[in-house]
Amino acid sequence: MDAEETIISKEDLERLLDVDKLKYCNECGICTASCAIAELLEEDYNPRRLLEKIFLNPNNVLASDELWLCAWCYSCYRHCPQALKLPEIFLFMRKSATEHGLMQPLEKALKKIVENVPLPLVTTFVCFHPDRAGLEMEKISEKIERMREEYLKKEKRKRTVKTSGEKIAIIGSGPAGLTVAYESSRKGYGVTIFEALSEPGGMLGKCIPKYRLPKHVLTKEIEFIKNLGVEIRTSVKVGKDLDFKDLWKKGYKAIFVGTGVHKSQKLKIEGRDLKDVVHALDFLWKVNSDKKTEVGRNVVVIGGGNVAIDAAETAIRLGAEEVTILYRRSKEEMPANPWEIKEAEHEGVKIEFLVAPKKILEDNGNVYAVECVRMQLSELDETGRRKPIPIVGSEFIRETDMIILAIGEAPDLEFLPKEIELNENGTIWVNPITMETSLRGVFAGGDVVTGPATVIEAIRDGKRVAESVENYLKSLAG
Amino acid sequence: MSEKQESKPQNGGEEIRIGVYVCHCGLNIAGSVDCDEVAKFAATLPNVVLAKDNRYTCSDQGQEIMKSDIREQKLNRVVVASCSPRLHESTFRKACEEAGLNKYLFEMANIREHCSWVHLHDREAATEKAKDLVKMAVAKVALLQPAEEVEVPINRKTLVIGGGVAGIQASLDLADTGYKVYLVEKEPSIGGMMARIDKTFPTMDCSICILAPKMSDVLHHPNIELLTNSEVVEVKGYVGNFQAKVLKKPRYVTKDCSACNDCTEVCPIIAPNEFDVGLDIRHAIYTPFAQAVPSTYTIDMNLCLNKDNVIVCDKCIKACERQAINFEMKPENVELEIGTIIVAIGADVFDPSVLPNYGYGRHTNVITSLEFERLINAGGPSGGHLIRPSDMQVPKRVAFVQCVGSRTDRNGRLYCSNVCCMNTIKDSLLIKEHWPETEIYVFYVDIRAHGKGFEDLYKRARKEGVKFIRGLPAKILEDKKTHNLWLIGENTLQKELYKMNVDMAVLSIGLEPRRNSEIVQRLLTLSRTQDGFFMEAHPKLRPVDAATGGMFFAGCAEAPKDIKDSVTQASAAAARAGILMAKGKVTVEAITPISYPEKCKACGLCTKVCPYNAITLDKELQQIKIVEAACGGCGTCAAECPFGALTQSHFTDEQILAQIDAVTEYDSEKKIVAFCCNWCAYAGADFAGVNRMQYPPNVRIIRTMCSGRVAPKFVERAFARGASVVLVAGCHPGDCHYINANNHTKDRVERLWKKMEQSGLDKERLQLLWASAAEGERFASKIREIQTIIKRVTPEEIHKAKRVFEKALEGV
Amino acid sequence: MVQEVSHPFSSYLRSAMIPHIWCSGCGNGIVLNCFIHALEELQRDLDKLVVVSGIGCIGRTAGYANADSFHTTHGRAIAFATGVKLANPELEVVVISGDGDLFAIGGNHFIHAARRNIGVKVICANNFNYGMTGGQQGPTTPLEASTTTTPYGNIEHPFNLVHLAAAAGATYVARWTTLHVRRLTQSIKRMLQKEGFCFVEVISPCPEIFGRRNKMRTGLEMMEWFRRASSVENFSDPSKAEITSKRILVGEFVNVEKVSYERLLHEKIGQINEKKIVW
Amino acid sequence: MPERIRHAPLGNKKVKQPNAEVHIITDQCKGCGFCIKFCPKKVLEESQEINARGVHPPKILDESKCIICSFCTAVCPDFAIFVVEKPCKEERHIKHD
Repeated sequence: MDAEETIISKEDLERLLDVDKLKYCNECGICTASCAIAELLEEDYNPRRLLEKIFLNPNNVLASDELWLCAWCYSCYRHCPQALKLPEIFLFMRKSATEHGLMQPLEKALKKIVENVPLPLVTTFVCFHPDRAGLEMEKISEKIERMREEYLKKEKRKRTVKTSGEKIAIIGSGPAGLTVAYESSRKGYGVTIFEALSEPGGMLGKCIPKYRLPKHVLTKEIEFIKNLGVEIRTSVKVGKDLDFKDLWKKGYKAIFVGTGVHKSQKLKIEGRDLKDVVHALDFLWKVNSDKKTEVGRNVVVIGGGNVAIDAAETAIRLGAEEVTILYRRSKEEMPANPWEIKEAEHEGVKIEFLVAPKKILEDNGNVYAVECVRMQLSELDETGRRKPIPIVGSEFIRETDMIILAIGEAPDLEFLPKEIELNENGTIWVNPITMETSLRGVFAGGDVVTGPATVIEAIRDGKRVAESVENYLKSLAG
Repeated sequence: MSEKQESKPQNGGEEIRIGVYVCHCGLNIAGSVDCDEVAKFAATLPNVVLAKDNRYTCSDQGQEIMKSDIREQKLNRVVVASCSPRLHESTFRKACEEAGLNKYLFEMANIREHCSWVHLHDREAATEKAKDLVKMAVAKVALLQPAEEVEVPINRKTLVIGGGVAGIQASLDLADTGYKVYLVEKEPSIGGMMARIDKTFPTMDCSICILAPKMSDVLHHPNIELLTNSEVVEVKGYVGNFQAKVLKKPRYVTKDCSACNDCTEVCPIIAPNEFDVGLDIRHAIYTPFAQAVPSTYTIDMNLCLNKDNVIVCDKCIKACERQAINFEMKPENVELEIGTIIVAIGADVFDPSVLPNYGYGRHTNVITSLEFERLINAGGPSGGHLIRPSDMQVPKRVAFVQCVGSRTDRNGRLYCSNVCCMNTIKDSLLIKEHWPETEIYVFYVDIRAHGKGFEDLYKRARKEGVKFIRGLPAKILEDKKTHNLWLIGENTLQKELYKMNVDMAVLSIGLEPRRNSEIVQRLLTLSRTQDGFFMEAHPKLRPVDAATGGMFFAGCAEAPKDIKDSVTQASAAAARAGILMAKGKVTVEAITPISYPEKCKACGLCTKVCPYNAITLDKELQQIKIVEAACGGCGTCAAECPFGALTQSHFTDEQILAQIDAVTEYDSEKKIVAFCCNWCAYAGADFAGVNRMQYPPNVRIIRTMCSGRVAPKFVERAFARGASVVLVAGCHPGDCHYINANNHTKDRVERLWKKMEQSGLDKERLQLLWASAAEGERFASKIREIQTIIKRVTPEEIHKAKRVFEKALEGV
Repeated sequence: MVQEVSHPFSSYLRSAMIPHIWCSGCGNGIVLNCFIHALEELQRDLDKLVVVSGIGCIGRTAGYANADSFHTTHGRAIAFATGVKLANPELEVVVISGDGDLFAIGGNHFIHAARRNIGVKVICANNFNYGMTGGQQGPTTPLEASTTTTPYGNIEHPFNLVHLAAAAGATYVARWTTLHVRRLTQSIKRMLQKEGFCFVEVISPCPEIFGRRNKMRTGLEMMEWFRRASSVENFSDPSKAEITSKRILVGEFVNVEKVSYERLLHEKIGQINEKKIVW
Repeated sequence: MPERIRHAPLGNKKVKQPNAEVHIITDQCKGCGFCIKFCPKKVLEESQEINARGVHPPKILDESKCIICSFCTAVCPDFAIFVVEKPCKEERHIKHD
């Protein structure tokens, strides 16, 4: 487009830059280095460069497909020394582009996603979010399917896959596992996914609410992977039904562990075992598996991560009259993505900061209230966040009839052989470059390595693993 | 307004002849104020016999014009409308004196910081405001009285707080000049941060080798009294006449100690040595480092077993041949009489364990630059062998990460810490010197090599093969088995992601204000800038003076700086303190209270509010007595007196009321009458000007020394004259430059609020603001915020307030 | 299990007499311990040492120390010691006795020995009452303290022993509690190296007899009181060193040099024998 | 010095640490508890056993913590406890707690 033509006014831009402190950017590159998309699409996407372009001439950026490649994981914001909210700057630009009908760049971006990002359908829904710029998702998903067909046809023509015959076992069918399967099977390896649940998809199916990811989208994606020749064996729990030794014996040359985080952490307060106190993951799972789920009228969600937000929004959609999130630190420290918080607040979820539960009060086994205490923030701790300390004497009682606990999830790794080393927080330690665990031939990725994170980060891990597995198998072959 | 009003003879029949000078200040003022018009307007004001505008009133030429006008035109009052009186009042006062006019017959109108600079884009409004400011000054100056200043003798002794290189240099300079110096250091030894560093940049001198002789000079200088293990706990008095209390904590080892180390060898208690940042150990009886001054050992009572007066373990006592160990030592309170104070408390280093991505504290081989200094130092825990903590091996690949805790808005500091770039370059060369094969990577955002010889050193490092990579790592990951590290980031010049494998990573940590600077600030009633360092009186013209008279800054207390700058500043501070003391006396500004005994009812209220106990009540004579030398000049007594029996010289009720009347003469319903204390709020408004923070032009500032001077009747008068909003602004509670005088401000404003509420007035129309000298933005945004209040104040409201407060219109 | 290694002080004690008869929590054992410790550090020859004691619990010290010793009649320890010292000034004569023995019935002997500056070293274990005879009020019982003879609280002003000793002319005066074992040992050492009359007061717990009447049932509780109340100040004014429940001032009070009585006496005898002095 | 210490001391330093042997003459003890209470390193604790004199003598809780200050020896009224230093075979690496 014409560079002279001004679409974004100087005032708009200044407001944007000032609000988000763009003037403080030193171009240290930390945003790019922590961005999953910048790794998946290194040639095409670099948030730092994009930001710089906006700074220099925002109008030029509107015509760029780069604008549509941010996956909303907020990893850049979390790492940025100036706490710049890049995704929100990009959203502002996307909206401007949509308003002016500049859709050509989006087409280009989708093409790049289809060609380079595994699970393009799912990621477009839960990560790239063209809907937030006011676009219709159904049309876009049709477009993606068409593009993928074309692309595969073209690719088939280009190269003939040489089947090496080696087999890879994948434990867990979440986004990380599906990515490894997708990539490895395209490289010509035999892939089997072992899934403990009856449905494949991991967190995608289990916990991401349907209003974020419609079921048919996930089904399509999984069908597609199956069509690539991947075998998915559901209801098989490694550690119970078979173990690592069996896998080696069956001829699998490499194993990928992508079991995610499913163990809800326990809240150490009185009353946590009451029947109206549920864990967020269980709650979301129940809702997602179409079981009839009753919610209270006045629901309290405890926690501050994305899961807490999802649970709160789901509760509202199920008809709860009042949903309040209690978080023990302030908005600054909240691990949920700022945009998700904004959306939840928009949907009517109330968030109370600097409040921690002390005791759940019951009446005949029914929850009727939670005793809370107000917190204040003291100095920074090792997580870089300010530590909350209770304010003595600030206890108060908040009435509620249902409590959803979302205070963090941890992996359940009892099935692993002893040789695999873990980190202090219970996740699997891997070589950050090769994603190999301390046991040769065993790789890991996704939440089971990083702790609770986003879909795109799991996919990034999966892609890294697929490459490492290939290198590893080649080295085995000599 | 255009008609010349008739001059009325005042002040005992003397004819008032005012000269007004409107300064262009180049384009600084003239750029947004029509100075010519202001001068023309000034000429129409009562008693003004002459009004001129000129380019630079403060220039020699400008001053000469003023002087000859005073002589030839027989001016007996002068107004200069230019910059802040905090900058040039003394210049013009001196010019007046030289022309034979008493300097207290001069007044300034601040049309630069408070007008042209903050209303850059509204020439018309800025000009109107400038006129008002001149009118206020003219109204005040007509009522000014000549005054003589009291001279007070000065103590020719200096207290230097902090025994780092800055404190050492300042002490030596003053002591060599011939003044007595008390050097107070809270650690057992002087030396500070410089004693811990291995080499200094850019010359690569051995740090302790050049510092140790200075430390020893301090110890042996006949004019220096060294107080280590000591802390200043109280400072009273005023410039030239401070009284300080120093708490000298016991060492439990007497001066007989010969530093033979026999005691340390037998001491069974070990703990990490703070001097070596915990990389080495020390005993409960110890000396922090070999060259410590004084060399006398110290027993750390937090560690020693002999608590509560009971000697449990007597190993050191038995080992000490010279019987220098004395557990009966008690803390001592030392009282000092001093004339000047030099603050050289230095800086702290940033603690990077709050940055989870860098894994400091979790990954063994991630160390800070300070830890590196101790590792590479021959006197350090590894004897100068650069080893990595995990396996004691010499690392082959070392990464330096710059800007850790600096230039960040999150978990760190916004400013550049000034020394880290060069420090890293120096460190990289030190490695290259001993282990030339080592691969060194420096991850940076900008290399700031601005000083003399710095660029050469940078080039040398590049020549030696140190690799500089632009782009900071987003995270540092550790290999569990080898404890090697991966640095993951973007090379922002190549626009490529890197994954660098190294043996050790050094985090180049920034400098922070001392964690106890708040205490020091309160103790000495200083100001701090937003970054937390102490604020100088003027960044260009008085860079080492504190705003409080008789106090000076040296070294990192004022801002992060390297050794050379610290030493330079220390010598400057010593010179400034020396100048003050050489005069032998200080003049106390003639702003002390004036009493009218005939009105005094001997109620004693003034004695209660005086922060200096300078007013006493003689119950028998039913009279008050004012001790002028003890008076700090806040004027809170004058504000408190319900009978008008007290007023403050140079800030009399009449003068302030005249200013209020001048502001409210017309368009009062659109204006804000603001009372600002000289030290914080007025200076904060100046700061807003210097930084060109724009705010609406309808505020008129009346300067008082302290917000405690603002009597309720001033506020009432402003409302009675139809002012829309009144703002009272002072220092933050606890930061008052007159101990606690601003507590009374709060009480008075609260009383007024109550009265307004009871009378059905909108109490929001009286605003109270606490703003420090550094909080220009706070001041500016307050003025912006007040606009919404003004919008909702109806003419009826204004009228109602006029009625409620009409009593205040009576003459005084 | 480890009995083959013997206690380092066992050679200073008469093994047949040990264990001693003092109660659990009594401070007398600590006084003896510190005394022996000082002897050991000074490497003193036990054959040149005479321990003299009077009547009272602490009087048994004379029997426990493996040196030549006298267990004398009530109050007369200093009188016997004077005799020994004058007869053979080469001997180190140490009186270890109680507050009742030394300052009630023996008060006169004490002040005159101090006045004369006879080279006898006196260690007084002060337990504030007559412990052996059942806990009667004595010359050091603090005001308001409860004893068997003052069940409603003592109304007699007690002696301030360090003030008394200093006023009477002792060349070395110190006071410690049994908690201050290190400083006590050092004080005894210093005393043993001095020439004239020296006095060390040791505040000693008597939990069974004195403590239990004054809300301190065990030795530990009394030691805790010492820890709480004591403050160390060397060379402070002994006249201000009264003991109260709130404050026990400890430290060295006097350390001066003065020629001893026995030296002057023997010089005088020598001069007479050499006929330098004639009537 | 105001920095917070985050690194353990380097392991290259060896420090002579006392190697104590605490001897308790059990039957001589009268159970006053002074040694247990006043031990600065809390090496001792009261035992459950009853000795010949009918009291609970002290027993060793953690001999390695003993630094041989010998305060127990000095404060024992009954000459029932003493400490000797074992010949030190090797210098121990320092540990930072």
